[in-house]
Amino acid sequence: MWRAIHRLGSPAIFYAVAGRLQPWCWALAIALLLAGSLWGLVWAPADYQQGDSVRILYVHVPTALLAQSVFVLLAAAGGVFLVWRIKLADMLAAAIAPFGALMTLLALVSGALWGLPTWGTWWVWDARLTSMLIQLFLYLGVIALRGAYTAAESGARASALLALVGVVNVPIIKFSVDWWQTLHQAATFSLVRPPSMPASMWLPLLVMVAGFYAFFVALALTRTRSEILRRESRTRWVRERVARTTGKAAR
Amino acid sequence: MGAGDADTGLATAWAATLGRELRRAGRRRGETLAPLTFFALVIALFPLGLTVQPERLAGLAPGLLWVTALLATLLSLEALFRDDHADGSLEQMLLAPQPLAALVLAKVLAHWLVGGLPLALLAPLLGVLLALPAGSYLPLAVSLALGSASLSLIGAIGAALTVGLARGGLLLSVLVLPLFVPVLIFGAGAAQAALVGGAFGAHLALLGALLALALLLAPWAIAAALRIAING
Amino acid sequence: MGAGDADTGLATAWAATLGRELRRAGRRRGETLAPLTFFALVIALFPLGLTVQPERLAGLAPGLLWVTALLATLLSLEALFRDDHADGSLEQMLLAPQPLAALVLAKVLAHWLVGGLPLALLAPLLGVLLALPAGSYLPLAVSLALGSASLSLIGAIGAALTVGLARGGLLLSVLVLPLFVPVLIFGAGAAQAALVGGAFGAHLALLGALLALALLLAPWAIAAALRIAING
Amino acid sequence: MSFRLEARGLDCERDGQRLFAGLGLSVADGDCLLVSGPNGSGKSTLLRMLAGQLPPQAGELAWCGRVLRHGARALRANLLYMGHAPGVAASLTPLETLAWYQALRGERGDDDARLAALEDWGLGEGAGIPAGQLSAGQRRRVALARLTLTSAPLWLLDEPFTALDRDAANLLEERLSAHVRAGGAVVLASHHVPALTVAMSRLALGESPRPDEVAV
Amino acid sequence: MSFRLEARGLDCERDGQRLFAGLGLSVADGDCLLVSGPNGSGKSTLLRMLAGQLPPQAGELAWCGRVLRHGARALRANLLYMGHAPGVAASLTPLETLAWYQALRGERGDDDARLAALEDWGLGEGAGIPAGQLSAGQRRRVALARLTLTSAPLWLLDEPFTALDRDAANLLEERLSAHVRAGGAVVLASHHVPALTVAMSRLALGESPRPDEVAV
Ligand code: HEM
Ligand SMILES: Nc1ncnc2c1ncn2[C@@H]1O[C@H](COP(=O)(O)OP(=O)(O)OP(=O)(O)O)[C@@H](O)[C@H]1O
Ligand SMILES: Nc1ncnc2c1ncn2[C@@H]1O[C@H](COP(=O)(O)OP(=O)(O)OP(=O)(O)O)[C@@H](O)[C@H]1O
Ligand SMILES: [Mg+2]
Ligand SMILES: [Mg+2]
Repeated sequence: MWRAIHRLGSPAIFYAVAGRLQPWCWALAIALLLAGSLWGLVWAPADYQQGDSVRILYVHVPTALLAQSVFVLLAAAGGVFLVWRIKLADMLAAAIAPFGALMTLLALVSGALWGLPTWGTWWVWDARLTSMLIQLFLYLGVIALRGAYTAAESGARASALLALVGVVNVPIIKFSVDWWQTLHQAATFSLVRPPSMPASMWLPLLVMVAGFYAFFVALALTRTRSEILRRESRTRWVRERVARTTGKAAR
Repeated sequence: MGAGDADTGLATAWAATLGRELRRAGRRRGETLAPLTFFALVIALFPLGLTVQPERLAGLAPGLLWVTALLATLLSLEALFRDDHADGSLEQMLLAPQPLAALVLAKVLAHWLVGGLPLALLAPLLGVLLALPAGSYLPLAVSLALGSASLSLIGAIGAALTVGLARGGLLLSVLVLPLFVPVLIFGAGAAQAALVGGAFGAHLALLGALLALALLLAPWAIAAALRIAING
Repeated sequence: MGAGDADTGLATAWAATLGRELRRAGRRRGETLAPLTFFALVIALFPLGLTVQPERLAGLAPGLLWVTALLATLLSLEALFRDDHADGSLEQMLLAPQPLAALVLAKVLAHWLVGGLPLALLAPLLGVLLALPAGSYLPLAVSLALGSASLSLIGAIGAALTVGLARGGLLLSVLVLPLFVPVLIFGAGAAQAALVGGAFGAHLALLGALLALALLLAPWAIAAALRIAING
Repeated sequence: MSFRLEARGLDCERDGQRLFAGLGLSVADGDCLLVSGPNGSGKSTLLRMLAGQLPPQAGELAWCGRVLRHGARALRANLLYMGHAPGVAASLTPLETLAWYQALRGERGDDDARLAALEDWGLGEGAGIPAGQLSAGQRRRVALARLTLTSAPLWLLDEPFTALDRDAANLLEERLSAHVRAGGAVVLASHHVPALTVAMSRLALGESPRPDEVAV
Repeated sequence: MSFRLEARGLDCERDGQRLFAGLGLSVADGDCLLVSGPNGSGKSTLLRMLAGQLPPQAGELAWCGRVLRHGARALRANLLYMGHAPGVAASLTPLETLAWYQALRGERGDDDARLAALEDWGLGEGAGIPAGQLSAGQRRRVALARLTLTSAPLWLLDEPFTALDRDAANLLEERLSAHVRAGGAVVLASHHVPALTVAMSRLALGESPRPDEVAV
């Protein structure tokens, strides 16, 4: 098990494995997203109270969940990089941070768009919304800190440390609805309770969530691979690989 | 090898200095965006600290936005001359055969272009978060654009005076905050007037007059301050 | 000439570091007093920018005081490691045969003693300006004293991460302001609760818990950040 | 007491440029090593690595045979490192600066000894004024006064002759020789070849094609 | 064209300590003056005064016979001053830095000439990367490349040999000689006595009891 992890930690091996996984992930992501969109946006019923605006749910919830998961992954990768100095972890972190920021932004925007018809305002300063906004700034900080250092290695370590410190915000987002009485909806999915939505709504939602996660995995694989190529461009295995593919093309 | 003329090529030097500043700002995008992020962050802090109802927030919005924009400008001022001083470039600029006031103006212009102007453009967006009505967006942005230019000019005097000092940042605040007060009063006044549907033209005209005055006087003051501070 | 033991004299080193910081702060009194002046000045700006009636000002006072105290702390953080880094003393501290986390804690303690603590004592005075009723002075001061200690600890992480960077000041704000939010919420919450006559004990307990957590974790994070940043 | 700092297979790459690879060296009591090389060849980088400040991309350091995890305290307790910046705070007086450096090593010391050290380096008058008001060379002398006071046996000095006048440079050369003779060790990065009265090995960076075999 | 910078009766006191009093000197085309003296004797202070940066407590400067009010432009148009800090911004590339320095004198110049100057100083490869990633000596070389490009006839250099390796120091000595031979003038503060092929006068601060009479 330990050896397997270390083997995967080698960029060359990860590059090859990810290359094989990547098309499957993309295919799965596209299939799930298509199915989920059709189901959620076309076939699922409109809400009796909210009308068609409820369909924002199918974008809002997956992006909100991803925004948090990506940060946790970012912090985990940071920890691995700082402790064991596995470069691959940092390449992964560099590859996924902008995507996490984008998801956070999308969750905020979709939430705001949804807020206008349901709460009558774009924005309120409730705990969940605020902690989500903070999350966006944490992402921006992690990204900016990496770029601010001239030495790439130091920038990577600094942003890993910040991700580790900033991860405390994730539980705050998660539990904000329980700790403070707020406007925002409490969790729908739980391991111990049945969902509080009708199945015709939460089933397509589940498909959308799965689709977004598959999309994330596919994108992470692809971006990490290109990050590997960029950073390892001078190592032997990359040069050999490039020689092989260009040789093939020449033939 | 000639003892050349003193005042040739001011245009070249001016354009090169402006270009240099913009290039430096572009090179460290993270740091250039920091005033904007700071602006947005502090605006997010106020509702958390104040715990007021949304409808009352709108009434406070122009003042909060203005005070925060002022603080963001203040913070970004500290770096205006600091690096140049540390690496010796500032000394070289003082020794250039060009009017120092002109060169300094190029630096301040660059500061406003990457700081104050984007701040003014961002303000309406944050206004949304503070439940500001749409009608007051334009006056808010215009007042901030005009006002932040004055703030950059005035603030640069303070930045120049404190450039050689460690912990200059805070001393700088203390020096320039009182000078910022007139700009704040007219600027926030314009935005507030627009909010309650009043006439904001007079406030904006006053802001413009302040800017003209600052443009006339500040460059000389900055130049003089730099010549003093360099021997700190 | 012996290859000596590794962990002798931590107490000596710790006390000397604390003493050194306090002495440095005392030597430049102007700069040490600057956070207080900033605090007072910005509090004076708000009534100008906000244009609200005095009786409504009192309701805003705890929030304004807290946000401003937070900003004052933020501003003073930048200098925490900057000079030591520039003149090479920081590098020497990293090379000392002592646990870096402990030495760093001495620096943060000094920062709080000359910054956060006086701020907490000054706050009730400024509360008078904002028409705050007398009953809420004590909870305000206590919440600020507890809270600013957490702010110093958390902020020092950001200061360490940005120490080698030019224009670190603003980036620092962007990094640490999000982390300040929980402290602000509970701190301002305590002061606000006291104002409306509610129970503020729970809030203060939470602030204390935050401080304990920060005391446990922050020194390690600061030390790690410094070791990274020194190679900037 | 005898000691030995070893570096094995150090690799250093900065911004895609290989500065050195597979560099090994060993410094023990009574050794003096001069690191030389053209500008940008990696002298400062190597000294920072030896001090445990900069983690090498590959390779390891060992102190008295025990491999060190980054910057371990066993090494630091025996080390005096002086970089390009002298480490003299502008708002403190030379006496206060020296006292702090002693305390960092857990030593109390006393002001008389510190004053004597400063006088030794020609700074008797400046001992009580903030170092910000000293000239470049005077500040460097304050830092060098640590050499007189410290009990650390291994000295890593990065261009210590910067800004020194002839007298101070002579004094420094004398002190280095005396330290090595008394069983200490010195690693020195400098463009100036000091005139020492003890044997001095040389490590030239950026010139020799294979620096691997260099050892003291 | 001929020129002459004169200083008459310069007094300098810092923190109650008299560094020099009634100091007079004169530098004209074809002159080279080495300012030497122990640490803290006032070399840097004197150079800053000659550049018009630091107003003297007493005395005056004259350029080509005309007395200068502090830092007047007639002097600055003909001056290249280089202090302890090299004046190379960390976030700009050497090429950009040089272009700015040319523009400050109102000259456009072109990148080919700048690249040639950098190559001259052994920095061909580093020309396009931010200077923050260069070593101490490399940054100093960027500053020195200004000497190749500038048209200013009077150079004031404060310890220009700092951090330079042997090659660069030789090159600098060569350049200084050539400049003086071509009718320029150089004032140099340094602890290192450069090997020039032209006549060099010396001004020793802090040693001779009456430095008033020194003149070139
Ligand atoms: C800008 C405003 C908003 C933000 C930042 C936001 C944020 C979030 C976050 C972070 C989650 C994930 C919760 C978790 O991890 O368990 C979430 C879920 C959800 N949000 Fe929002 N939200 C916003 C507005 C809204 C609005 C206006 C509505 C509808 C009235 C809404 C309804 C929901 C629902 C139904 C869920 C799913 C709850 C669950 O299954 O856990 N949100 N939101
Ligand atoms: N900023 C300052 N404030 C007060 N006094 C100063 C300041 N800078 C230098 N001095 C004093 O002026 C004197 C001369 O300093 P200066 O830097 O000119 O010496 P220097 O000859 O260049 O020495 P070095 O060889 O060390 O560079 C010193 O004794 C110093 O104490
Ligand atoms: N912070 C940094 N980031 C990236 N690269 C750096 C950094 N500092 C130095 N370098 C690179 O590392 C190489 C070695 O630098 P180093 O400072 O070790 O040289 P040096 O031998 O001490 O030179 P000098 O004689 O000029 O002091 C240089 O080529 C430089 O470009
Ligand atoms: Mg070096
Ligand atoms: Mg000097």
